[in-house]
Amino acid sequence: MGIDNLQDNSSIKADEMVLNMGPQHPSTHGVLRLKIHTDGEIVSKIDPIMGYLHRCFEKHCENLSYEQVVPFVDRCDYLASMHMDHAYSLAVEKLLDIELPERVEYIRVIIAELQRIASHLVAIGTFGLDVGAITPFTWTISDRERVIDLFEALCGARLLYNYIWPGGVSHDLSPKFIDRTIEFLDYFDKKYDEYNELLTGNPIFIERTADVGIIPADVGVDYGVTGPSLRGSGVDYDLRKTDPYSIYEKFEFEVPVGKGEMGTVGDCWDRYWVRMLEMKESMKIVRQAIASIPDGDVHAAMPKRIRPKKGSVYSRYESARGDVGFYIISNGKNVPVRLKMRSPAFCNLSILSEVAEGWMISDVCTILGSLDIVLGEIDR
Amino acid sequence: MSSVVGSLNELLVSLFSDISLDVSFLFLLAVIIPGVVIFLIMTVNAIVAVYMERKVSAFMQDRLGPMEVGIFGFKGGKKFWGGIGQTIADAIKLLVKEDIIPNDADRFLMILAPFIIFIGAFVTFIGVPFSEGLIISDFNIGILYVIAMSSVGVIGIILAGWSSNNKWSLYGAMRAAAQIISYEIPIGLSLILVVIVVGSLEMSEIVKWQADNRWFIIHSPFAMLGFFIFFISGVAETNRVPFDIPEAESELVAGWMTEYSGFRWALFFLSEYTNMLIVCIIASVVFLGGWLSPFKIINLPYVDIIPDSFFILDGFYLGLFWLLIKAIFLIFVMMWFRWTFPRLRVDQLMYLCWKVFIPFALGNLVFICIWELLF
Amino acid sequence: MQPDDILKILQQIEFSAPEVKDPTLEGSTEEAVAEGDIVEESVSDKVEESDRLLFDEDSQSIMVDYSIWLDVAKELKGNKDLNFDYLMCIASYDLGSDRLGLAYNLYSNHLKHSLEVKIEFESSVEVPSVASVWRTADWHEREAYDMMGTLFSGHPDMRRILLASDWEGHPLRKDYKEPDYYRGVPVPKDKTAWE
Amino acid sequence: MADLLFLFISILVIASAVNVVISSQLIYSAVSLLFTLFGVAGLYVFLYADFMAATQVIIYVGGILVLIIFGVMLTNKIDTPNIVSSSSNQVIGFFAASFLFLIQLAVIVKTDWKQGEVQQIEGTVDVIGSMLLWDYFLAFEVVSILLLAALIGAAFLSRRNA
Repeated sequence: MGIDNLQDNSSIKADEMVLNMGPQHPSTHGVLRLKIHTDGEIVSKIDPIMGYLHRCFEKHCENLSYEQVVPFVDRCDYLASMHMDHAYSLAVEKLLDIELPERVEYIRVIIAELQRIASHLVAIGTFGLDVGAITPFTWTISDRERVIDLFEALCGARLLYNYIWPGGVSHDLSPKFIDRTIEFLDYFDKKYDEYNELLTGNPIFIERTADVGIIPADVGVDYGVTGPSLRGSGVDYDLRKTDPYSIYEKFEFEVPVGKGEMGTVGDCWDRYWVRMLEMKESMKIVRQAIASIPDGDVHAAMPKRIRPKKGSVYSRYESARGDVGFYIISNGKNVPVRLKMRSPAFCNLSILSEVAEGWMISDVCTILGSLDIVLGEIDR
Repeated sequence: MSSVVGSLNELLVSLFSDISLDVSFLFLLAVIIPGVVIFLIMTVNAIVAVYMERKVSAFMQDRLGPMEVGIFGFKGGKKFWGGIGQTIADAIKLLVKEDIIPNDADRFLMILAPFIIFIGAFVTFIGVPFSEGLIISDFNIGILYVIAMSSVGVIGIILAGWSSNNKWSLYGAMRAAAQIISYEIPIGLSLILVVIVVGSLEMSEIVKWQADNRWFIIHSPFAMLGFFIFFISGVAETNRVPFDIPEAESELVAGWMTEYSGFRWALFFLSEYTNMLIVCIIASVVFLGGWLSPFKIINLPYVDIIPDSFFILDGFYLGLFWLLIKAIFLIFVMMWFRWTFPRLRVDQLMYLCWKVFIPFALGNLVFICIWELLF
Repeated sequence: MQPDDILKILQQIEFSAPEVKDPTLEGSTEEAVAEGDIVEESVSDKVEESDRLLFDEDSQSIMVDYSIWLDVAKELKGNKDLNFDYLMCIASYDLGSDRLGLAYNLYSNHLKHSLEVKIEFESSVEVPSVASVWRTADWHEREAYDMMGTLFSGHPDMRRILLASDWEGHPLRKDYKEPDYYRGVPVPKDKTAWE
Repeated sequence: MADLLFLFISILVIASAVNVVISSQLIYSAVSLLFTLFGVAGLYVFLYADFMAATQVIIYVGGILVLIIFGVMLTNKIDTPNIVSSSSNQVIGFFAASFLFLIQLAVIVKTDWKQGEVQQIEGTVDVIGSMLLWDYFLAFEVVSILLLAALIGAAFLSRRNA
């Protein structure tokens, strides 16, 4: 982090210039600092420096009981809090080895997919902003607002929900939730086409994103890139399919992968397009789940106190940004000994310097936008 | 002399003929009054254009835009006119805002730069017509003058970016300089088309030719292509989306304006919107018939589709109206661009200019000569 | 593939791995020889050869001695039957009494199986970095060093990653004491204000 | 009135030209040059050479001066605001310059200045145009070819792989 001298002249070549992009910069998506060595407009070296949002999440967890960790998990990926809750709950449930009622699983899937839509909307909007298109951002944000309204009706919170708990969810669905969700899906189906008209097919947008920042599949895997960013490179790796958790094997959906329709496989446009297609798939899943949701008590499996056995567990979850992992070591008490979170955006960001070097400053913004990072999760 | 300075001078001389005032003093008055008027036009234009920009963007983004600050009884609510006083409030805020000059900046140049840009825009206005005879000074080098003066602003931009002592500003300045200098070439080349056909650089002559024949945009396919090249290059010349790489909010924060605040920044803002207006007026005058009414796009000597009585729509005041309508429409198109397009990258921008526009503009030049010889 | 099967495959190979240090054997690279020598010098008296690869029943994971970890890692990625091309996570943990642990979670995109590898060692020991095998390890090892203070040998760019570069101590150690001052600013310890 | 204006412009031209020479910072010299060139354009207007004035602004202000400022800003380290110019050989320079100055002064003094009638010319564009394309056509074309050659040469030299 930041204390190393801000302008390090010793390592600069004569025609090089060091730019500090961030911590306050419109397109670093939070308080990320990129130390960029440039030769004119061309970027020759990027050194991401993070930690400005570091809150000692893992240290906190070592002092809190399993239930108390949930709100902290929320705050990691603040754009997809439900996914974080869900991922953490899955890990604790795996540690406790408990079965959940059907209804809870259905609710969780519905919520998670709605959250994926909301998160991808922000990703797409800010990506548009990064390449200079302002209007898509306002559109996506206003549509995300509808999802957030749904969540507000569900649990009262708009950003940090604290809704999915180990062993269940905090409340049952409100009666009107299902109707409102269907209403939203119908609305969003139409809106989706408008996005394609505004941004996807725009020649300037394609010019800016196609063939830019190509992540080859093997390099992506080597760096641990996951989620839409990896699928954009054509790797068919989605935990909902490859290692199904919850009840995802019950639903029919595709895993969209980048095909290089506008340029090379794995370019920024592919990553963008994979996110667009994933929203479509998420809508499909939500419709299926809503059609077949059973009745039941959502609190049935909720443990009174969480006291797992001694041991450790590693659980994985496909969040909007990729592969969230929780490694929990328990010593039999109600406080974890060690809780390590594998942050997808952390790994996704690590490939930035590999991919963006040799491109222009504008492309760095594009590539960073296409990786869709959330700093709360990177710094934890 | 059919210009404002000239007629104003005559008017003043005749008014004050009984009081023995120095003639040169009157001439000075005749120069200063239009200057004040230009400044007022620039200010009003910026205020109206900003309000328009906000409402247009709000319309395109499914929102309302400013709705709270009202004047003259228009206020808030769900009415379209809500927030009509917003830009005035913003202007006042800008003027009373603290003015910051960074410690290591070059003070003198940093203060000088906004004025160079402003004066560039201001002086250009002298050659810009608003209606028949409503031009501060109708030079016989009209178009050339406008091109010349609009190229002054770039020096202010470079100085602003450099003197801020900020790397982002410097990048913005370099990009701006490269961009504006490059796009001056297609602009000049497409304006030469009309000069070749009309045989004069004078604004009033150009419009007179269009009144006698037809709007220049439908003179030939090449003229139409020339119009598009001119207009798109004009968008680039005014640093607006999709060519706003010198500001490039998501890349360079605010480009060469990053370190400016308050009054100085307001000057930049004023100049930007003034340049927009100038480009749009020039495009209307040169290609879209200037102050001619749109009912008379083609002047066919033998066929009278529209009765002559319709042509009372032309005239001094209506001419002003038509010209402003055309210019405002073009400004709207610029705003439309801004709120729908992403931004080009700097190399793509240069590619567009040097490898697309300039060859086409040069080709145009050749073909329009052939066209003139043939028809 | 189950972890114990993987262990069997590994044991077959790994038992031949110490023989690689025999310079007469063909196909052994100089690097491997050097690596093997170090292994022999430092470990041979402490760890029995058979103890270098163990199966941990509780967590269904493989315990690897740090001295052979780099070779094991290369094998895990390179072996066609294992093909662990994706390192999901490196979790460091504190075992108390100056012992640390690292848990590597691996996954194979082609063969669709996963594995957990654990290394436990004294805190003064330098664990070989696997950043050359999986690039993911680069930042994860930096994080482990930053938060837990595990030392890595052969890492390309070992700096702190999340904390300030002049921070003292490694916060995730169980015996970590918060400093009273950081750069002259008192660290708030009175928890009544926010608890 | 016109005399006052002329005086003002002349003083502006001379003062800024002096500043171009004596300013220690290159960037200030370049900025002063802006005023000099603008003032010269103004003087052209006084001579009813409006076409020349506009061309002066386009070429010198919009083109060459921008290039100079660009060059000044890029020659030294990019982020140091003070690019200082120093002068060497001041004594020799002083004598050489004064010598030249004296010669020029002598020429100015010795010339028999004649004042003609003030002519009102409507515009110079037509005259210049027809002169270029009729009377001095060969010279015009030769200059064009020379400039084209220079342009191609510059483009060739600035290519990286040349």
